[in-house]
Amino acid sequence: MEQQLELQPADYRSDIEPTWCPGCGDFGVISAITKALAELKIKPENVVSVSGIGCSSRTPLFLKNYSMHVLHGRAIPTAIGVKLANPDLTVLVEAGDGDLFSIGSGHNPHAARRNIDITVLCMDNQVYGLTKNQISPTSREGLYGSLTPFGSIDKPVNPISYMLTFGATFVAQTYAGNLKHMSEIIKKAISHKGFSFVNIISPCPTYNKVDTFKYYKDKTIDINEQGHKELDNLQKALELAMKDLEHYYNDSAKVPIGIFYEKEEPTYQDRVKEVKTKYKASKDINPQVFIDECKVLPV
Amino acid sequence: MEQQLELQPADYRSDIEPTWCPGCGDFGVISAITKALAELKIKPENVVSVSGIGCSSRTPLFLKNYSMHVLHGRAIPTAIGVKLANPDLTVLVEAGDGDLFSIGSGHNPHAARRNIDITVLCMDNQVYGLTKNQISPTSREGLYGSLTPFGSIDKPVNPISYMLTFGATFVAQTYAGNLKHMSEIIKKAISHKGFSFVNIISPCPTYNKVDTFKYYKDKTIDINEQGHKELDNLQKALELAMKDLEHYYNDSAKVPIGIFYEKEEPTYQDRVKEVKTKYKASKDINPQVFIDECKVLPV
Amino acid sequence: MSFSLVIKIGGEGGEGVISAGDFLTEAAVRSGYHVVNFKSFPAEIKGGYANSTVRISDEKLYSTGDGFDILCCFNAEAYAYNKKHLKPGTVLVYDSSDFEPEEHDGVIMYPVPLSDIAKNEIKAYITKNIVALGALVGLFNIPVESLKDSIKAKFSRKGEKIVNMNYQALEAGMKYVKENLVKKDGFEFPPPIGLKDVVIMEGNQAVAKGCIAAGCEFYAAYPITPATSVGNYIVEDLIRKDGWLYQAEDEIASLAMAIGASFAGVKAMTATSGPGLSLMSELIGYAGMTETPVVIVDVQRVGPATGMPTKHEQGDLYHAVYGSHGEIPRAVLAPISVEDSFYMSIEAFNLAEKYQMPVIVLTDAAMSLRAEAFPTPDLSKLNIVNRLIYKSEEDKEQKFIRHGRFLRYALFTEDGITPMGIPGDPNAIHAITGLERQENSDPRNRPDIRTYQMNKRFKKLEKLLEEDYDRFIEIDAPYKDADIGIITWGLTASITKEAVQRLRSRGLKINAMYPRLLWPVKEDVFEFFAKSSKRILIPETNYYGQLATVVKDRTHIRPISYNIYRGEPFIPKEIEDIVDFLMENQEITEGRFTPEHVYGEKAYGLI
Amino acid sequence: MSFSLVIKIGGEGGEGVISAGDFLTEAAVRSGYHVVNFKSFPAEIKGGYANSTVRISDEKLYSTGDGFDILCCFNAEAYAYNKKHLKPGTVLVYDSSDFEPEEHDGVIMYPVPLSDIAKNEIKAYITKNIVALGALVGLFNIPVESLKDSIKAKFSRKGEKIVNMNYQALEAGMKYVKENLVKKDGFEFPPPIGLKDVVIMEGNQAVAKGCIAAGCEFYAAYPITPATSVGNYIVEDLIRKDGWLYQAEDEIASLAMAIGASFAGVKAMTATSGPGLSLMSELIGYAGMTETPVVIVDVQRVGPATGMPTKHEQGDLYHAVYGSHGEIPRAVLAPISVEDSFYMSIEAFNLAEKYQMPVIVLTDAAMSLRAEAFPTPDLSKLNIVNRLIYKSEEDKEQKFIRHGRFLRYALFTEDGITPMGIPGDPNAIHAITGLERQENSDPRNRPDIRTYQMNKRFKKLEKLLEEDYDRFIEIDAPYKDADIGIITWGLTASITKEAVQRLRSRGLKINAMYPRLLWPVKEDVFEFFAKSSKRILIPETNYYGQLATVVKDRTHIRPISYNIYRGEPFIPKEIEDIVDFLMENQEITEGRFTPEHVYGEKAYGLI
Ligand SMILES: Cc1ncc(C[n+]2csc(CCOP(=O)(O)OP(=O)(O)O)c2C)c(N)n1
Ligand SMILES: Cc1ncc(C[n+]2csc(CCOP(=O)(O)OP(=O)(O)O)c2C)c(N)n1
Ligand code: SF4
Ligand code: SF4
Ligand SMILES: [Mg+2]
Ligand SMILES: [Mg+2]
Repeated sequence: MEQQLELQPADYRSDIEPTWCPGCGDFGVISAITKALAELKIKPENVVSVSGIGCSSRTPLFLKNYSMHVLHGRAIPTAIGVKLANPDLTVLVEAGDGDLFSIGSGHNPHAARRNIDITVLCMDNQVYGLTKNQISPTSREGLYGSLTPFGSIDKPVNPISYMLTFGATFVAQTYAGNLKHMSEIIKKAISHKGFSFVNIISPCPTYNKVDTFKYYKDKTIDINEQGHKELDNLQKALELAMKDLEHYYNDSAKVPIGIFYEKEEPTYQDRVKEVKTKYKASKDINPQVFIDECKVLPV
Repeated sequence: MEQQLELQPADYRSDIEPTWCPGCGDFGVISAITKALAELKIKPENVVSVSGIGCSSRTPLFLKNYSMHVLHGRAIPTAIGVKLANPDLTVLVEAGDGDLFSIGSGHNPHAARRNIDITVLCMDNQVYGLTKNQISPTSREGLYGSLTPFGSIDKPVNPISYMLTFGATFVAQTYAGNLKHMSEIIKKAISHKGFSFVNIISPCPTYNKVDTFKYYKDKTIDINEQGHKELDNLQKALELAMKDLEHYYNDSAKVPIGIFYEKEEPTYQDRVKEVKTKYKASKDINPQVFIDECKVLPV
Repeated sequence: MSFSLVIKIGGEGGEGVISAGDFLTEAAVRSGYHVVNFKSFPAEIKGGYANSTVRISDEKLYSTGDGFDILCCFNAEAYAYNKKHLKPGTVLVYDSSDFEPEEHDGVIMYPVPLSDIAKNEIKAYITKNIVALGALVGLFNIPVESLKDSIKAKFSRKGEKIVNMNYQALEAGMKYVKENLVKKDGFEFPPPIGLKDVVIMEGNQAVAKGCIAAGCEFYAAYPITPATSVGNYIVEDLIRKDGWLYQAEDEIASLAMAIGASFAGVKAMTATSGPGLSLMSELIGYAGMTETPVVIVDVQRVGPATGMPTKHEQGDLYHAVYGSHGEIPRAVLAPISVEDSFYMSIEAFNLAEKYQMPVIVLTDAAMSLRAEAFPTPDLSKLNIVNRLIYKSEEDKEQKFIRHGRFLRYALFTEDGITPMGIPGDPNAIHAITGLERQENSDPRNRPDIRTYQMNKRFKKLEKLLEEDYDRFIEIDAPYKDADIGIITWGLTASITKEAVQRLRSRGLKINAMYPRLLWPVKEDVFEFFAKSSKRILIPETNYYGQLATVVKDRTHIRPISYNIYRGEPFIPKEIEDIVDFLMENQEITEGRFTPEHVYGEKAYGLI
Repeated sequence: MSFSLVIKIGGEGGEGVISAGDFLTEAAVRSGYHVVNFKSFPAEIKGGYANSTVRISDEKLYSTGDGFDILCCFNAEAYAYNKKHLKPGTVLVYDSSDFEPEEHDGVIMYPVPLSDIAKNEIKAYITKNIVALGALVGLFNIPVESLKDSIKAKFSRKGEKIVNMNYQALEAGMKYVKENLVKKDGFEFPPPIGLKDVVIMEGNQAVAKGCIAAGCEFYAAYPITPATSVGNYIVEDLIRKDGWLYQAEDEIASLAMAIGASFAGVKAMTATSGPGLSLMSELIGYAGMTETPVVIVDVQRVGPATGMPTKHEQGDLYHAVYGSHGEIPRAVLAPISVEDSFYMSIEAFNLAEKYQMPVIVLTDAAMSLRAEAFPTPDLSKLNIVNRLIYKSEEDKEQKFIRHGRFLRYALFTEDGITPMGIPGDPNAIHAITGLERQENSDPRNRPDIRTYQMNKRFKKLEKLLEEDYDRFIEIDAPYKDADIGIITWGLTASITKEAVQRLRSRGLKINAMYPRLLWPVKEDVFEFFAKSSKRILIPETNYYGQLATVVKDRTHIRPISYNIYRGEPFIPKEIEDIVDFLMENQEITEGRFTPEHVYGEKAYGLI
């Protein structure tokens, strides 16, 4: 691998052709990720992309950084393991709405509240793509799925308000139809020290015939441009977040994109460091010490 | 089993002696549950108590109704299965903070947002009791646990705001030191049609030396008495909920108990009924019909 | 077999390859033929090479054969994948507007500009597959009226216009070959035989129909290839029958829900594939420990981990039999065909309900998609078993009540089976728990009680072996002293049946045994069979030889394992080949073998 | 053995029963004796019957023996549980302020008002257990200075006052017996031998120390009895070594985290018990499929489901060996003693790192609490293995780079082992995936590639059998033609060692084999051993005979299984008894046996 003075987005792309359907929103997302990484000048060898299973979760396989394509729903705990083992790495989770909010949903609160310094990108197509059309936790009511031929009767999950409630210190939403916005948000998410969550609306033209690029084209509204600037106000962020799904029920409602919340707080690693300082932690300690402590010593 | 005109709390108590430590908060909780059931006149045979694993999760074994002492973290999905199979049953989940918010935390959002008509009672001692003293997701920062001898460095979970965010239609908190309040709240929770969640502060004198009866004695404040009456206002409920953990950081802060939120909404069962009506569902249909539909029929 | 034809259609996924095969399959059934098909497509959503192989005959079929007689290629990729199998006498029909094939000695070539006809004549590229069917009709005299009926049945919901467009496409294909090609091959359909009383189902559909026939009322689903379609097929039947399918948040929740529903008194199930089965391990143990009936269908795919999600393997038997910590009574069933999938699904519920335990049904990715026609099942003739429910009025002596407590886990029944109490009944109130417990469900750690309760649970399997086992074991052992006795399971059994016919027709003395119930095992049934054969061969599509392990564990048989693990089922010829190999190597009496031993090279089968 | 004494202390959980046993244990070690103990308490937090058995000798010990010489009862319940084991010659010391025992022929009784002395003289009921120790010292001449040292070591952190109070309690007990009782028994400690270079550890502590010695830097934990204390013991050592223990939200997350940490280049582990192991099934397959080193310790408890959480069973071997869908290379280790737990934990990391796969270590509830003293391990003499890491400068020919891609899953190495790339290295960037893949990690469905990758993964186990297997197998086969050869594992092996000594001293020709590596299996090692014995006996504390299954699967041995599943370990006498039974029944050459066969009644062991 030759040393490059300037990193280009292409330097983060592997040579496998994405297996996504033509028109899939995830093409946009991968472009935004590589653009963000290049602009942040993070070397590919220092990035670890972690995913679960799904169309979206294939992303790490199309990237040229260290990648773990794990099991369905297990991206976040795996990413935590990576980060704890080597805090110098930039750790990204790239997964789907089903992966993160259905089978994986038990892991979210704990990563968020501990403020573990990873960046979670949820590629939200409001459907299960890879398994060929079932409703996902973010599917709107009425959406058809192969197991719900009568149309979903479930209230959808609101990823933004979930993550805010869990204590994520960076929460944003962006849209696969807007490369510039996406890459800017992803850049900020990665730069944020602490747990960052970005929900990326990334349409699935093959199976979700409702939440399409056409649908979102004029629906999104940039909340930061619209005046949401007091980013460390959780209450406000939550109020805004609550409106995220309004468009499902109200034709004139907009879909908010932008940063909902951002606050600098001690990361898990910061706290670990404090503990280790107290314990005078050192890689150099000879483990024989730990054995000898089990001797029955004279008193 | 003789027919009784008036049901007494004792009619819901099995003859096994609880194995809890003297002074455990869970004694109060079980009294409140039996009191509530007796006052609601729900026959024991029509109640199914479901739990996971933990000191608290032993509760169903000490009750004389139908009981499922399931596996760690699996009370809610099991309870859903019971309720869907027989909507006439009163289904209660009686489990611990660890069971519901650690290993089981992936199940909560989906039960809540679907408004499945079960009642979840979280016996929150802010610690793992049964496994002898580890921090739980609701443990305050600094709490000692056998695996965290340096004191917890994690921000605790806020069960109330979680469940509100997930879309629970009844959310309340009560306290094992206040039998009357507890049984009243549990009664309302059971009576509520839809997903009800009650967090019950239930001290563990054996392992949690901080969050004790003594600590809570004068700390709780009844929010409904204090004027929180507009119970179907989610925004307000959330604002109040956010303050639930303030007492960990601020000595003068109170612990809110009472009903945070209550709203009548169509339950999952209501929606199922609609679908079934469309499909003209009937137990009487002969399944031979379904087989015959696979014949290659003349066109 | 007086008539047998294998037509393979290959092309880009999404171009109608699979549906062309399905039309052909259905039309053949309409005409009264026996038919079996095999479909394969990539795990990727779009694109990639897909193919459908349809075998048609006037006799019962067990496999799609060794290769194809007629290959129909929609594109160059399909041709590239298959050209090595083009042998003299086979036919290649191909889209000449897309590519030109190489020369192949003795292969009969029919160029048809499928794309051009679809685009230019029908003005709908999407009809390319129907044009291809038309060409096949024209060339091989496929019963066109049946094909039209199939097209009509499929498209009538979309309106007459669509039906007619497809008819046109069909006729355009027929017309093209009539006008432009000269028939040079000898493949020809006999005239249609006409409709018989059969149903046509895919494997997962047969599972769905079997479960609903067994009385299933609750199904908890979490999507996973290749199991999802069991749910797709059952969901509306379930609703119509006043049951419900619940899409859960994961597989753990699914099984928990099914167990909850079963406790509430309803026949309940879930279906998944390997990854889901792994996740369910702990709850499988719970169902066994609490003696709760539940059916778990595992449509196996290639493992471990995510593996190859659309591909065939028989790799989950270990987990089904030995998985989950601790020890529970359970049954593992494996149907060998689509028809069998229907009946074994019913049996799964029968065993689960009778013995109050989890029953795992193992099918696989290839079976899930395979279509078969078989005689319409008559439910009134089938045995449907329901659980033993406590009825106070039948317990005059109050045997199951002690100190006012219901003895859910009473130790005094001879067969270990004790009546279940169903919520709502005031006389049978009780708890269930995963802890070891005494008769009235109270947790207990006492060594004696523990031992008695373990014995109670496992006694049920002894009863099963006595009362139910034999009907699950198909033994086809005409020879007293066969050269080789083959034991195998699942789809491999079906394929082996054809190989056995061929071997016998070549004069070899081959016995065969096809167990559908893989656990528990009745030693003497296996050993009785083994006595009739000099050597025992167990072919399986997995690495270790998983049935071989079970057989070695529970019987004295020392089998010869034959293992492939390439993600595809066996073809009958491979079974023939390993038998021939063993006939030539009489010194081999046991051990594990792979194609490397037989073919001496690294040639791993078909693509 | 010139000196061997078994003291059992029983009473209410929480009354200091366990710590009294621990003091006794430590004091004995201080005096230079060999010691082994066994502790048991209920799963409930408070109350219930608890007991601690301490065996002391001047020779190496393998078990706590068959029963007790001296029973010390803190309350009537403990007496009730144990009275059936009071035989002539045994001693009963009891709290005469709490209860009066019945008459027992030949049993020597020493009433001591433990509670009264603690309450009235020491003014601290909590010291009752120390008073009891004082009584034992007075009666049996237990080295009092060592005991005082142990008390001091334990309480010195709490201040001198507490230490003195306990000294007083000790002396009060001593004084009481001196003044009020006449010694009527013959049990007596020889004078102290003095400190040797030993460590004293509990089973879970030995695991923790072994893991840290192996270089473990990351531990993901989810609490579960009886595994939690591995974490308790390791957490501070880990921090001091700049590692970390993370309390995860569940076991699935734990293993995922350990795998993530391992991918990032760190030696990583998790520890759990059966329920957790079940939950980890899918990820165990993932570790095997992606060839990621990881160590999983399973401190077995009684299953299935929740079972009996504090009780002993060897019930998870099936799941460890055969669990998870699909097939992966893995190793399963089972230490047979506390000392062995230390060394096998190191070996677990060695195998995981060398072969890049998951390694499961099986210990159990009884082992977890058992204390043993053993020679202080010298880490400088131990072999610590680290994974093969890709180093670009060593790959001059760029064999592991193709088209600019790192070949994580290269197929050309002879042993199947390929170097790992560690994040941060620009020359080894790659992905791992649970999908079947080609050499450069790209997912592939091709039959040939699938087959090659499967072969690559399993080749590693062949190397293991060649290079590493033998040192895990302890064979003690002095006889060319033994009557019985015993094969067994885990704690049962330890107990069997004592039984074998006794049997041989009675003139029986008994060979024995104690494998620590239970998977993979080297057939010829087993069969070579089996040749030396007429019959093979496999005693296990589980229902089916799980090692027996593995042995039948992988070798030609047809063993006799002897199974108990009551939640307790064997006692040596039971092994003697089954051997005697087999000697009397020469016609038995194989099959499964339980105590019912031997004792002809439903008597299930000790409580
Ligand atoms: C344990 C397990 N269960 C189920 C599956 C099947 N599965 C694969 S992807 C997927 C859902 C994908 O949805 P999402 O995460 O939204 O990704 P998308 O394909 O929509 O991008 C499921 C259920 C699996 N691979 N593993
Ligand atoms: C799969 C599994 N993991 C871990 C355990 C061990 N375990 C039992 S209870 C418990 C935590 C209990 O905490 P909580 O739910 O708060 O109940 P409490 O005892 O505090 O009432 C744990 C970790 C288990 N039984 N099963
Ligand atoms: S199915 Fe949907 S999400 Fe998957 S690749 Fe196709 S368009 Fe994208
Ligand atoms: S340990 Fe705590 S929660 Fe458990 S029974 Fe005792 S007091 Fe209650
Ligand atoms: Mg999706
Ligand atoms: Mg708790």
